[in-house]
Amino acid sequence: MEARELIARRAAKELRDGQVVNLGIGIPTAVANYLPEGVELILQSENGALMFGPTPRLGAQDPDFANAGGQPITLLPGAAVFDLAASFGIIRGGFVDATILGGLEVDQEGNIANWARPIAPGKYTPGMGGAMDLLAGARRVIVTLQHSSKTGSKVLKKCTLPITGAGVVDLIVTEKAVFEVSPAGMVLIEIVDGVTVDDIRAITEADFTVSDQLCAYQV
Amino acid sequence: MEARELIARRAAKELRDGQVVNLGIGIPTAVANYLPEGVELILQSENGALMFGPTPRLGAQDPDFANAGGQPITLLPGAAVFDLAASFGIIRGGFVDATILGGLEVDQEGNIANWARPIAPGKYTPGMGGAMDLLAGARRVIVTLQHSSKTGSKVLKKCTLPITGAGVVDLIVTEKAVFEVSPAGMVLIEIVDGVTVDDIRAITEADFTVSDQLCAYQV
Amino acid sequence: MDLDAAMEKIHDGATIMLGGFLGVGSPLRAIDKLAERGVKDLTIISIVNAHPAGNFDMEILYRHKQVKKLITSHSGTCQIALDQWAAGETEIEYFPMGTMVEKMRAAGSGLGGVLTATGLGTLVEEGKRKLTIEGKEYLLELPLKAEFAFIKGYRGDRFGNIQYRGVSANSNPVMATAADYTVAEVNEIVEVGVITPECVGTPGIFVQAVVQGNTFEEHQRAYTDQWVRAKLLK
Amino acid sequence: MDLDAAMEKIHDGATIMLGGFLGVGSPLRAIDKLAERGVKDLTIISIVNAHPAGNFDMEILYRHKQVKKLITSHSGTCQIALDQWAAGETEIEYFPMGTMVEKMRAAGSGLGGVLTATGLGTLVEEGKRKLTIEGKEYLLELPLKAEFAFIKGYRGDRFGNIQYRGVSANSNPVMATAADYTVAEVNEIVEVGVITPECVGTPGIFVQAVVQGNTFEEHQRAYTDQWVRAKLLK
Repeated sequence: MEARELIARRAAKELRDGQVVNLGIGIPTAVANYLPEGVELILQSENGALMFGPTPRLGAQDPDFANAGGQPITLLPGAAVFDLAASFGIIRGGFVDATILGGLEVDQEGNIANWARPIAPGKYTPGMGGAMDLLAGARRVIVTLQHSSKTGSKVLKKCTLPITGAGVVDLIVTEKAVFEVSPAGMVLIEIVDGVTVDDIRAITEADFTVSDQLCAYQV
Repeated sequence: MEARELIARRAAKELRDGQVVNLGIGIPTAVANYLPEGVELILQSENGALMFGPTPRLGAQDPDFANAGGQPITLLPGAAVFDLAASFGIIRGGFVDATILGGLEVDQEGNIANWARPIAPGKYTPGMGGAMDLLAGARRVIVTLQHSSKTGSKVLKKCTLPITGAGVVDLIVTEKAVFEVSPAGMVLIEIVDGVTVDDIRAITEADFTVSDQLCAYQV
Repeated sequence: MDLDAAMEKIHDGATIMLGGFLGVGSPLRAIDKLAERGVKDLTIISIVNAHPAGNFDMEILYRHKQVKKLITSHSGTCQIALDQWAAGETEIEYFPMGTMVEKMRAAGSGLGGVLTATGLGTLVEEGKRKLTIEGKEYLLELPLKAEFAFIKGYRGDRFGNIQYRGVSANSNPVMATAADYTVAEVNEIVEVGVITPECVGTPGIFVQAVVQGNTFEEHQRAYTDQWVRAKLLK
Repeated sequence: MDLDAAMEKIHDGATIMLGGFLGVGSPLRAIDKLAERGVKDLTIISIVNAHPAGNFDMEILYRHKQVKKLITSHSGTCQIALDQWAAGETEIEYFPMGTMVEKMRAAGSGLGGVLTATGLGTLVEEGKRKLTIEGKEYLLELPLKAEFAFIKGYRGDRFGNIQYRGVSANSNPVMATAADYTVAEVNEIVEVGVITPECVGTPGIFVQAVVQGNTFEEHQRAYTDQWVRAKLLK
């Protein structure tokens, strides 16, 4: 299975029926495709909707219905739409049960960096969008990212890029492992089949402890 | 003419066609009955509407349409309704061109007292409602009140009751006179027929100067 | 959910937001049920007090001596509330109306506070931090939240989506966001999907229970009766 | 009013809010007219940047080199904007999306600022006052206003009342409140009274000019074309 699909499938297991969830762009968006049987989410989209449905087929699209990625979308029965002030009231006010976000880097202090790639001194792209608000407001923060980039581990002692949120990450899901993060530190709770704890240590810059209940990656 | 009607008629002359106006309870409400020919206001009501119309007749009332006094009301074509957050956004944000409020006391520094009659030490009634927000946000504040109470002048050097707004009053309309108020002080600009400046001085505790353009009370 | 079930959590000493504005958009059935249940020592957060003609909406809570404290912008429309207060039986805390709304909005939308010029130079300043921004003074107003909110909508669905009608939304939407447990009383409970997305005034995620209140016909009758009694309709 | 007349006040160096979210709910006709008029050195306030598939909405303002500064939460969807920025031809100032919305709301609703935890511990803190409320830290965020706002609605009337449709309200209502002069582009101009009071998303007192934008049919075609071109529809 491709890494991105694996991560999305694993992250999907974190979600419970009826939860209000905001999914970031990229891998997180794919999480919706792998929800366990009986789990229906209330998807919140920061551009102003609750209860998004699937992408419409050509002919069923509506010019005034799109998601936070600018893609045409449908609404499910029971949906609500609102302006951005209301949308971020929901996000900041603690009404989003969980958010799943991608990350450029994540660290053992629960910091996440995903808004700022430097393109020149003091110049960063693409910007934080709604991510900083989600990190400040969502009750549970799940970060999905590939374990390593070409240059090394993305799971660090300390993020090197400008961070998006400080000490906010609850769970890290990579294609190799799952870590819980708390003020006490990072704990390895799952590893994929055929990989050892030592293997994880070898590819992870961050310090972590290993859970008593360490088990196989749940997909 | 009765004092209250005189005051309402005079205050009505301050309003211009198309202005957004919030009228307080009492004399100010009556102002709407005396608007000059060709002046149509956009009445704002703090409970959440723009463009109130007249009181309905029995049979035409609607349980979900009332004004800020709890009285049944109609809406004119072009009306908008909204919640209190939006309503006070309009008020605080400077979108109300003028407010006309009643007063228990008013003073030469532009202070107005109209929210707090003491009923026991530290206990005041009836409360400020939306008046403090209106005084902070409206572009022009017109106070309508009878010149004197049983115990003396209501136009004072300094309010004795807890004030509702500090230095906010632009115009004072009583049944005897009209005063402009600015940081430079209070200026008498109109007096009713048969009353002299000395008469006004005799019944007014506040200090005031007399306008070069002092003229007859406009009704 | 039925109203009795929705009420089970309400306890003596609870802090309760009541939606509505002088009785309009008020959860009349829920208020009567609060009176029937007889919970005591309530802190009531209501933007104003009962309808001035009396014998309506929250007045019954004073008659039953259930109110320990009222947090409001205006108390003067309910004589029995003033009598109990003058007698020292209850407390009243005032906030300017717009300030009170922003305080509830701050609580519901995760803001630590807002800066407003409303109340500057008045008793409202007491005990509050003042900040100067670009030469202008403001009061720092902090969030106001509650354990419970009873709100009133026109229609509601199983998800808790609420539609409002006319000028009766008033304090209801903001209160729904600022309470831990929000009960919405509606004139009609409809199937999910009947309320179009644009007409949802309060999304269901803010509402823990939707209960049947007066039907729309009963609702019309209640207000007509009140207004006729108060000589507000000719 | 026609769009040319509504545009007359726009000058070089103007600060302009553009409603919409990645092109959805964006004032397409007004943007094209801005390009046609060729006003320069604009400060554009937009919640995000142009639609990622390009050749749509505000991208044309970069093509015509009219933008001096972009104030936004996200710039990454528009390569030409990034190229000009990398080359030092333009500036970008970032705010978190929710913070940016609250800053505009504060400007429009007369608040001196709001306290938010968003951005704590990040670069967003730079130059901002921090306040501690009951042991929790917050950033003080100040109002953000503009001289002009171009918003997009579904229907509008002569009074300036605007109705929104679907998920296209987004930044439009708050921008309408935060600018000195707001121009609303709509798919259809209707008689006063056609938009029912409950369906007014932006009351007319916030809007200085209502202009005819794309008809609803043209509007449908524009988005269908864009989405098909971007391979977002199958």
